[in-house]
Amino acid sequence: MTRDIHAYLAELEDIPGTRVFTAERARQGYHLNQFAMSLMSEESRVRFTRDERAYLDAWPMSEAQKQAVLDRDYNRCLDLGGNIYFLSKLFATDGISFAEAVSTMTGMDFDSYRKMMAAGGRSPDGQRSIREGR
Amino acid sequence: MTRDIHAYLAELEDIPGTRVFTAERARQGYHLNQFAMSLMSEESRVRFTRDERAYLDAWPMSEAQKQAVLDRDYNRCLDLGGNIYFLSKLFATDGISFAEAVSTMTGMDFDSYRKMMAAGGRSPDGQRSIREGR
Amino acid sequence: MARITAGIASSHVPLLGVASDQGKDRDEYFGPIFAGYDWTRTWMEAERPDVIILVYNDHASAFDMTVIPTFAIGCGERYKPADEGWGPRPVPDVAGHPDLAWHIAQSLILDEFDMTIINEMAVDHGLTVPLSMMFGKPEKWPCKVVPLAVNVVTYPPPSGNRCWALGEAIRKAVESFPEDLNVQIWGTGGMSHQLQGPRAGLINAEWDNSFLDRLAGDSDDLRHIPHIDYLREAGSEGIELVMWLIMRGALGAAAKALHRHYHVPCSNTAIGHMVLRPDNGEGFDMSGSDRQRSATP
Amino acid sequence: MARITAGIASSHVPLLGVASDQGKDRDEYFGPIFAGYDWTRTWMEAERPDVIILVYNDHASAFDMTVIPTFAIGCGERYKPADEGWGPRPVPDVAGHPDLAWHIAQSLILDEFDMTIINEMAVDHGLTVPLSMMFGKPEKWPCKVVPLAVNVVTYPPPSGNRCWALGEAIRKAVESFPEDLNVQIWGTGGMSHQLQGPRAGLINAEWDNSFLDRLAGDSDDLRHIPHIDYLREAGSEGIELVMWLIMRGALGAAAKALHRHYHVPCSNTAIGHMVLRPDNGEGFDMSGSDRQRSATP
Ligand SMILES: [Fe+3]
Ligand SMILES: [Fe+3]
Repeated sequence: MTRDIHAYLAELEDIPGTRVFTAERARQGYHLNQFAMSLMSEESRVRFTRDERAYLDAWPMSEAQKQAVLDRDYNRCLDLGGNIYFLSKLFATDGISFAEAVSTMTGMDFDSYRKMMAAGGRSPDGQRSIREGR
Repeated sequence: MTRDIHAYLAELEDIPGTRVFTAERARQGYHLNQFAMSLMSEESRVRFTRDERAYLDAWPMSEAQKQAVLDRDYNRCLDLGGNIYFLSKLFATDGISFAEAVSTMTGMDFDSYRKMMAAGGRSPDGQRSIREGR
Repeated sequence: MARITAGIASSHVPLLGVASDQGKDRDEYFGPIFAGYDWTRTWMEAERPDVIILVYNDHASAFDMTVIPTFAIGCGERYKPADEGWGPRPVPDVAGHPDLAWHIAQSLILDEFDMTIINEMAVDHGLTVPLSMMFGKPEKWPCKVVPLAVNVVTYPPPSGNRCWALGEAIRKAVESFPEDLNVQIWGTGGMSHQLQGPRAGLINAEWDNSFLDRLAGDSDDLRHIPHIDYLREAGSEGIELVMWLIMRGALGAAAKALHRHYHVPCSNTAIGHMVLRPDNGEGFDMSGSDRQRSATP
Repeated sequence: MARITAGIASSHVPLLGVASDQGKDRDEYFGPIFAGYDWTRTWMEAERPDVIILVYNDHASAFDMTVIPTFAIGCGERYKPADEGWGPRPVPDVAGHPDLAWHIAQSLILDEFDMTIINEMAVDHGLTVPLSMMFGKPEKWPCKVVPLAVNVVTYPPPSGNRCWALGEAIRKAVESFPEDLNVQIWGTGGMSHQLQGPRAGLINAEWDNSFLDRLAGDSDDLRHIPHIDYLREAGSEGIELVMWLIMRGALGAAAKALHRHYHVPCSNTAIGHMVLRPDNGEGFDMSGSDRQRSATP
């Protein structure tokens, strides 16, 4: 395992279609993630569901982050520093499953995604490294 | 440094007039210490000062612990699992200094304690080890 | 003297908790998954561990962004199931074993592991799903649990080598606990899965099975797999597998597989499960556990 | 490249904060204590560090019994002074350096230190008193701070050896930070004192001075002092001195003392203070720092 943090972090950006939750993303997404985590009580979920915009405005998030939440655009949430385990509180609030929420990030509809999973999932071939194209 | 936790912990009990804050004490004093720490806001200090007994009764502490707090018997608090840094919130609430609170545990009055400190403090001679009497 | 008598590896997919709680565990979708745990449930009846050291990761439930411990050991009396967004799971509270947990925590710190001691926290699916898989739906869990939460969410997680070494130190700590306890250690999470981005749904059955192959036996080469390999080969959330290495490290130089199960898919994830016995000349015979337990009702 | 240009050791007695805040710092009692820091304040004007890695312990202020991290590194933007029972100290908020802090945190975890990352916490006298001693009463603190909180309250604290090794790893991490930063590391707490029980008031000037002697030079034998020796010789709260070893470890194989101060008593405590320069052939000349700083207002 490499002990040079720069090389270590650079490698993490070399994986196709993947945003690893590094310090950089953790810092950018800090309040987005803290907002999502606030949905861990029924009382918060009710307040959020009643008026999403007002609930979001109580958090020091960027407008882009708020809009990504309102749109349930999970890829955009990830781009803006969201982490999937934090965001899972949001899709649990919506009452949708982990698999369905995840499928929205793949460009597939849920049914096709489910079929892909039932057939053994996405192959790692060609998905390992951007640089090495393998 | 010894790596055997039993020998390590046994040695800690060999110091005259000293209660090291081990797991055993931390567990016994858990709520006593959490109570003391609750005095870190002015609002709590006012409530505590207004009715100490009522404030203490809201905590799952033993009666002995509550009495030791009411008596400001700090040696007894230590015996019951208190830790001095937690308890410092209590004597800060009382408006007395660290040195004065500490002096109450030594059997000296504050003035004599201060004089001892000004003269170079308590000598470690004879205070190092119960077992070895040095 | 306490001793580690077995190690269990298991995925901890939240959907398995839902299936168990809603009684779907024998339907067409979940049946094949749960069936792979039947052997273990029966075996567990004979083993009757007193305590499980349950290695898992918190999924943004007990720990938010304000505090992120690399290794957190639960020394409390009791842990409640977390509300992960759909209400807490309707499973029993988890009883801790503060005596053993504090003993391990203190020993690990003396051994230069920089532990975070936790006395109060909620436990999420990472901890409660494995309990459901191994014990079903009892009124109360049949043993105590020492939670060991590992950060695998914010990068970097601990290295595989560090995890293995932690396991080795846990073994030593357990063996210096004076009370006669039957202790199991479980490593949870994995196997291959990715829950995020266009690459989500990645599964690598070949890599997973090679990992299972290498988990038994007397080699410790798994500890040297770099993080990037987990991510490339087993998906971004496949990194959870480093937690299995804590379990494996705690079994000593050699371990033999008693049971093995692999199934794709469960939700987004490849399910892997393995039961291991330390194989260092101990010659564990757990048939005595039953007698001992039944003597004290 | 960032570099560690100096190490500072200092007691952090809360009463010194009170004396500073109430303007008693030159009275008969406190005058001789503060006078020993005059040299350092003047020297600091020339040094002008950009960031202090400030090793201290939380005294049941940010951390209560629910979470007890062995090593916690502050990666946040800003820290407020804690209310320790008499209201927060009237000193400026402490500005963090998240870029450097996260870099160090990530590097340390790769180096197999099991750090706890903290993004929000209050900082108590352990951190703010040394700032007052070194900088007086500015409108705002003249540099950024990376807080590094070490558990020395609940036993066992980290070993002296582990602390020294952490310092070595911090040095490596700082040197791999690309930005050109003048970084100091401070180790705080101590020297001999005991705040509890009939033995309270213990002071051991001979032992303290021997510790100061051995802090400079090229020996690392201080790292091997067992905890029990601190307790027996320097009082139960003398254990805080292990934090000085993190500072010392970060200076490299050799260090030379630029300034030294020792005074008994302050409240219950022996005050010790030392300014050290790494002495490994770096040949630091800080006269350039002034120029560089004045160019960018
Ligand atoms: Fe997981
Ligand atoms: Fe201190």
